[in-house]
Amino acid sequence: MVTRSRPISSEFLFLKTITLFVFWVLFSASFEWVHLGLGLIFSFAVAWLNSGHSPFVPRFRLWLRIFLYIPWLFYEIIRSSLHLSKLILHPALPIDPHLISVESKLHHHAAVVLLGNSITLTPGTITAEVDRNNLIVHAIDKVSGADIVSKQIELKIADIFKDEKPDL
Amino acid sequence: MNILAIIFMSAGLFFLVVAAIGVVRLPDVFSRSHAVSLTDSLGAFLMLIGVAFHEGLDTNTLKILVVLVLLYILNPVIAHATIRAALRSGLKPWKKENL
Amino acid sequence: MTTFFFFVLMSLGILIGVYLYRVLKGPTIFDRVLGLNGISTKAIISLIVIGVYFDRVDMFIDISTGYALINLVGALAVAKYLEEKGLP
Amino acid sequence: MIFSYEIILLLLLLITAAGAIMVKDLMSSVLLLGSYSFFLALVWAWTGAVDVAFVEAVVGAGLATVLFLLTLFRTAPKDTRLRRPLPSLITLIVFPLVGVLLLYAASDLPGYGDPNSPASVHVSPTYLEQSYQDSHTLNVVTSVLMDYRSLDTMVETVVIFASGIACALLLRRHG
Repeated sequence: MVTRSRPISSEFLFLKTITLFVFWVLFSASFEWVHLGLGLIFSFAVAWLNSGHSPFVPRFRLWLRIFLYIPWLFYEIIRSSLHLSKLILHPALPIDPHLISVESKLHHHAAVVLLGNSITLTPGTITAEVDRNNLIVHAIDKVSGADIVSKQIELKIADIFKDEKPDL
Repeated sequence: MNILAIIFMSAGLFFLVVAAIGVVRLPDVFSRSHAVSLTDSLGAFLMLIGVAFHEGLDTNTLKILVVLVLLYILNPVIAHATIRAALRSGLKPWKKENL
Repeated sequence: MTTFFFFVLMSLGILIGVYLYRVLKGPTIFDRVLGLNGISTKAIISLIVIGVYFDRVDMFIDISTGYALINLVGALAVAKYLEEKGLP
Repeated sequence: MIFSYEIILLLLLLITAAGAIMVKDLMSSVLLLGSYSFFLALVWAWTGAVDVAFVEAVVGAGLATVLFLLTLFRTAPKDTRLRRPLPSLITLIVFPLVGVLLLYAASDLPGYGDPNSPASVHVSPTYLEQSYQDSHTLNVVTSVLMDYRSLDTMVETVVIFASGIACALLLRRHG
């Protein structure tokens, strides 16, 4: 029998079922009742089996802010991608790899996940290790490292999560 | 539409070529993973956007966008997992002084 | 347009060759893993471009999605394995 | 023009296959086999066999890699190093000879996509025309596999199921 460490949150279960069902419809691309019903049953079963992991359900306001955050992140990605391309194509290869230890002031699991992912997504820096809110970041040169040290991304994320209850 | 597709795909190809050059030139795993996972996924992103422009608006384009989002979510996860494994198994990052 | 797609396919093939050099040579095992990851990204793009080239994207797009998902499972398994076993 | 992409893919296949044999430890060999499956899937996709490409991608590149890794995980670290003896003289003579013979035989095969070849005039048209009326399945490959050859497929599935259970029993965690 399945043993759970956390109780099932019905909201999370609902969200997961809907997401899986959307995927099902997208891949089967058929709208007969049998297929839709089977898809609903299977997505509910899969969601129920896996619903013990995260109780975190983002509210609507948070979704909106995250969607506003993504274009900014994308701009950053392109900017630092060009920087990294310049480094790679430079004949002398002026790189200076080093590890940075960052302690963030975020008090939310999802916020730390978002921070780590954003740091990894921006070329030039990769999150190598996460331990609660300490991150070890590998940066390829001083310019990329300066973005992390100046905590620009962290401030943005702290702004997104300012209304949430801290759980870390 | 086709002009736009060609522009996007050429840009994607440029980033992919840069990533390949980086894989050969850079000195160790940590710096290579910057090239592989990140420049590479930007290249893939631009390329798939080009394909989507060429296809026009229908179900297939939607699926291409799903692949694109999947690539962009999965690539950093894989890069992080690999780098963490490398760091934990005791590999030291390459330093400039070691030249 | 078809010529352009063929050109893209050829360049992707050559790029895969470059990554294969890293997989074959790679001083450490992690280089090989990274090379494999790069190859799989190229393979996903190549599949979609092959689909466009043959004008049958609907058949090829499902494979590439499956590829992307399975690739994640494989890469995470490799990373987990290396994390527990250390350098060979 | 249509063949030049194939040539690149086949070259890559050859290099990977050779590398998987030559490489020093089993872990790298497993990774090389994974990339071999990627290329093979690309070749299948390029020749139009989408279903085979899908199976190759999912089973060859994904599941086989994970299963090999699980096996390596349970074995001792000294077993993963390889020491290969050099191939004997007979191997070096016979294998290229067989390859040349096969290539010679392949020159008699009908051309790729030839509508007059025996394979496409004998029973294939019947299947293609009647599979939808017979089985109401949109995919012809599926209807051939699951309806016309269902007994064959059933026994195949039993074999795969048995081997799957055997793998699960061997690989499960003790305690």
